[in-house]
Amino acid sequence: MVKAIEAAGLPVVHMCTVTPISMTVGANRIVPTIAIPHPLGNPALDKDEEYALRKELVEKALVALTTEVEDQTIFDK
Amino acid sequence: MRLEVGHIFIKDIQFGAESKIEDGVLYVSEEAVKEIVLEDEKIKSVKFDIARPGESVRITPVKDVIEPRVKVEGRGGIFPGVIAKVDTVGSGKTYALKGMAVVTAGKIVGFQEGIIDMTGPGAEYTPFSKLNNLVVVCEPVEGIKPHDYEKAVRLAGFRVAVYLGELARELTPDESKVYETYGVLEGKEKFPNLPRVAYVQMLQSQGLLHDTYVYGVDAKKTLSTIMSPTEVMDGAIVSGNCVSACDKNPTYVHLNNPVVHDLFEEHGKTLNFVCQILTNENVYLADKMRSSDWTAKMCRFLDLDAVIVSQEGFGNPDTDLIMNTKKIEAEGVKTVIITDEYAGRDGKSQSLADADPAADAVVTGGNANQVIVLPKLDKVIGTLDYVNTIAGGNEHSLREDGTIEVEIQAITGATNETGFNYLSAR
Amino acid sequence: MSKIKVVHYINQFFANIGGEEKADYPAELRVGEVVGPGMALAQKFGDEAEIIATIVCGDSYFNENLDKAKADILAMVKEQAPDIFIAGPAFNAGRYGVACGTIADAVQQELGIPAVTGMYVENPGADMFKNKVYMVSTKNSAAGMRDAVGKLAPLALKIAKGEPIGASCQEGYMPNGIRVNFFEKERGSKRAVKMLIKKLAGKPFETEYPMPTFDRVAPNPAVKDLSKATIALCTSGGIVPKGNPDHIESSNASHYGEYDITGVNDLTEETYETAHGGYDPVYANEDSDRVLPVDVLREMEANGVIGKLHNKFYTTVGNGTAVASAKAFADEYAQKLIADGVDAVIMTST
Amino acid sequence: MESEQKIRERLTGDEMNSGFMIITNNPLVNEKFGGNYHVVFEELSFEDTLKKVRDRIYEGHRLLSHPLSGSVKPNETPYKSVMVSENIEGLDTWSMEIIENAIHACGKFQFRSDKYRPEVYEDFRLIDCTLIESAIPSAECW
Repeated sequence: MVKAIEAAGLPVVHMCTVTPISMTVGANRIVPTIAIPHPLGNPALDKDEEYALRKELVEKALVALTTEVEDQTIFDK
Repeated sequence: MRLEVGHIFIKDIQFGAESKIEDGVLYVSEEAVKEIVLEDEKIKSVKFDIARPGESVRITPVKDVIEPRVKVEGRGGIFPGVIAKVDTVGSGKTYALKGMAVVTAGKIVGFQEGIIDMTGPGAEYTPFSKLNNLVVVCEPVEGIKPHDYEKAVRLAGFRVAVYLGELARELTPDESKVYETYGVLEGKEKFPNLPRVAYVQMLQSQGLLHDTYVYGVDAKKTLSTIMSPTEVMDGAIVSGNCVSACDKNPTYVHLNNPVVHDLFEEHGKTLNFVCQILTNENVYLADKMRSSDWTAKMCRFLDLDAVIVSQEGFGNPDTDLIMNTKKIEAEGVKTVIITDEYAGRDGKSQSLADADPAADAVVTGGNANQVIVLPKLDKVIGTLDYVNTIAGGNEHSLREDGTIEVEIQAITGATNETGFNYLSAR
Repeated sequence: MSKIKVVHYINQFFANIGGEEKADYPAELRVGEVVGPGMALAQKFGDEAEIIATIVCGDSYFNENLDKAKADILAMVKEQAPDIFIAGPAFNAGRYGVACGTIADAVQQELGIPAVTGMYVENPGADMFKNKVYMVSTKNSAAGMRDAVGKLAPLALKIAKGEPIGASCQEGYMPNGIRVNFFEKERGSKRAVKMLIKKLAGKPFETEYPMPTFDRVAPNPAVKDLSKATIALCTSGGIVPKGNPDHIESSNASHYGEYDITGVNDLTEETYETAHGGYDPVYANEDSDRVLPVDVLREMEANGVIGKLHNKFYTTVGNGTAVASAKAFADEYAQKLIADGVDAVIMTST
Repeated sequence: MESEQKIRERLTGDEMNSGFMIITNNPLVNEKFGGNYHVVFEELSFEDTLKKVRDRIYEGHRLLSHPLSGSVKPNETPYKSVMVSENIEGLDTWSMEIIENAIHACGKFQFRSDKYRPEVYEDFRLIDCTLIESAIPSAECW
């Protein structure tokens, strides 16, 4: 799916917990996420903390979208 | 650099009272060669045998195959830095005993491999079945470490080969070939319109039983470097590699490197054969990065148009092969690579451990996992004890009727990755 | 030894029934008849094999009544019990190629009778079936009949006799993913030098080992100015409005969801949930922002970090959904995103 | 090569010299290098040892030595030693590719690691040990 969107000409960032799968499906910009049932959240945290965590991940995704890449890249830092 | 290689055809080998070459027959004094081998105190005893093409003979486990040569004119001697003193070789005149080889055999480690059948289906798969082979089987002294034993056998083979080569010093070759390469500018002036081509040879360099020596230096401790392709003809590169019989390069292959020879065939006609670039196949990934960087850099420095890259071994070297290819292609230098395949017994698995679209021109030495049944032969030189455990064999390898079922990876030179053999796959 | 028995399958065109206007011709068994290309095959077979029956079927009929056509033809083949089944050659005729591949594969799979076919490499049937049945590579039109039959007949005989099949380049079949060894006439180094000379001259050359295909799409250029960009959210985590109004299946979904989030600033337990059946839904149902971060992106939109959050999001269920249909969904909604002026996509997966 | 390039961009020289650990199922490696280096020894199969390396890589350790070192084939030798970075450095795609391909390659070879006479295992241990040993000078010279 990621590949189809990329092929259509739109830059796409894949936010995904199992990064190897993301690699396999051919995503070019990859942001690793928290856990399979809650990739962009963590129920163990307070609402505020969880929101901050999610914001941080989305910020990474935006960094990925604004970064030129030549091949599959994991944005982990 | 200009080297003339004189060929002296050996049509038979026989034991005799005195070592000599007469009418194309090599007579070997067992006493004399025995003495040469036993110079090394790590070798307890040695046996010699002769295996001729078509005879019902199996040699196993093979360690190395060596062509006897002698340097009759020019600097240095055969196997510089190993047997002869360190000096630049590859110019002047060298004689080679064609149609024969010294084959060292003997168990260095328990899983050792290497079969040369002189007849039958196995003989088709090994290029060394077409040679008259003087087989040297060494027994080590008690309690010796495998790496000491490996070295002792390796050097014993070279000493015997050099001794036999010396017998040809005063002879007149049956035919001669001249190989000449030029300096960078000189070559450009001489062949202004021919594409500039080099040969990138990857050398096995991973540790005990996986080593190659360049002028005596362990290749894993080298940076990628440049040679005249005539240097290998004088034994600048020797094998210390005894694992993976099918795709290791015995010293014979280094001396008669087929890529070097076939590029020389086109030299001055369709291409300008500029040089040979040596690089290694280390275990450490950063070494691979460095070595492939250097290889690509030299290709650019030399203003090459194209290279042939050859490989040695399985797995780890696939990564070097692909790194070299990608980086060299990225410099705008075209590549053709030679490899072999491990596609599984059914041929359905992915052949290499690495891959890249830049590697669009591949020559393959075939699938090393192909199973073959070798018939029982009348005579075994060496020992069959280890056939059970050689690469590609299994517990049923040695069957009751004396036939052996193995993957062709057990056969010396079957899928050679310098393109020395005729086997291929699609 | 008795002759090898062959059943041959051809379409309406090669049976001289007619062209496109007769493509709805139903499957027909002609026992004892050798028709069209069968003549050429029979000639090649000589005394070794004989075509005991020919099956003729219209291309449209086969493809439009796939199940029935397949069942009927299989029954005909079974009844004849041949040693080998030959379909085509189909050259560049697309539906004929697909029919040949389909029926040859079915004969092998379901009847255990070996089969062989042939077609042009770009025939859609080639990619679909070349790894399943031996498929001879032919020219792109029936003008290549003689060449095609020249490869098809000997290969069919070999397969029927159970002889070992050589490498693709020797036997003339398309590479089928199985590597087969053989001896070349020239040693490897010589072949490498020749290939190099061709490559240098810019002439076509054939690699002996094609690298595994990398079905990769090159990355698009990065977004230049986020503050002016419209970002769309998509997910394979199955986030849907509460109650799953479009009934998106929890696995192997047959469609995707498109939902308007104009004015939605937060996905709450009351308003959204997941339709995904492949993971524990509790966390996503509690707060769907954990899968689809609408809340964060709304804030970023308000603060001018991004230009705009696209007012629609697209959702699919990754669980068990066939790759091909997932791709088809994305192909479709990607076009909608582009039409709506979206600049970049955040795709989330569970 | 881009992935290799990324390592260079991401890591300074110092970081590339962050130390290493050896993951092994070879008792000889543990015995020989355990005293001076960080050796993680566990009695596992060849393939499981590679999988253990893969797990470290997914945690963000970087692969330092090639998992298919040596021409002795997987399932022929039972022993494998692989070097990874001591520190977690972030997910590295090149490492991931190499280790996944290596694990995949295990399937191509018939299993016969259990079919040798006892003394042969000594040789297997020795060879594996010399292979990883050949990486140590390189790992230390950064």
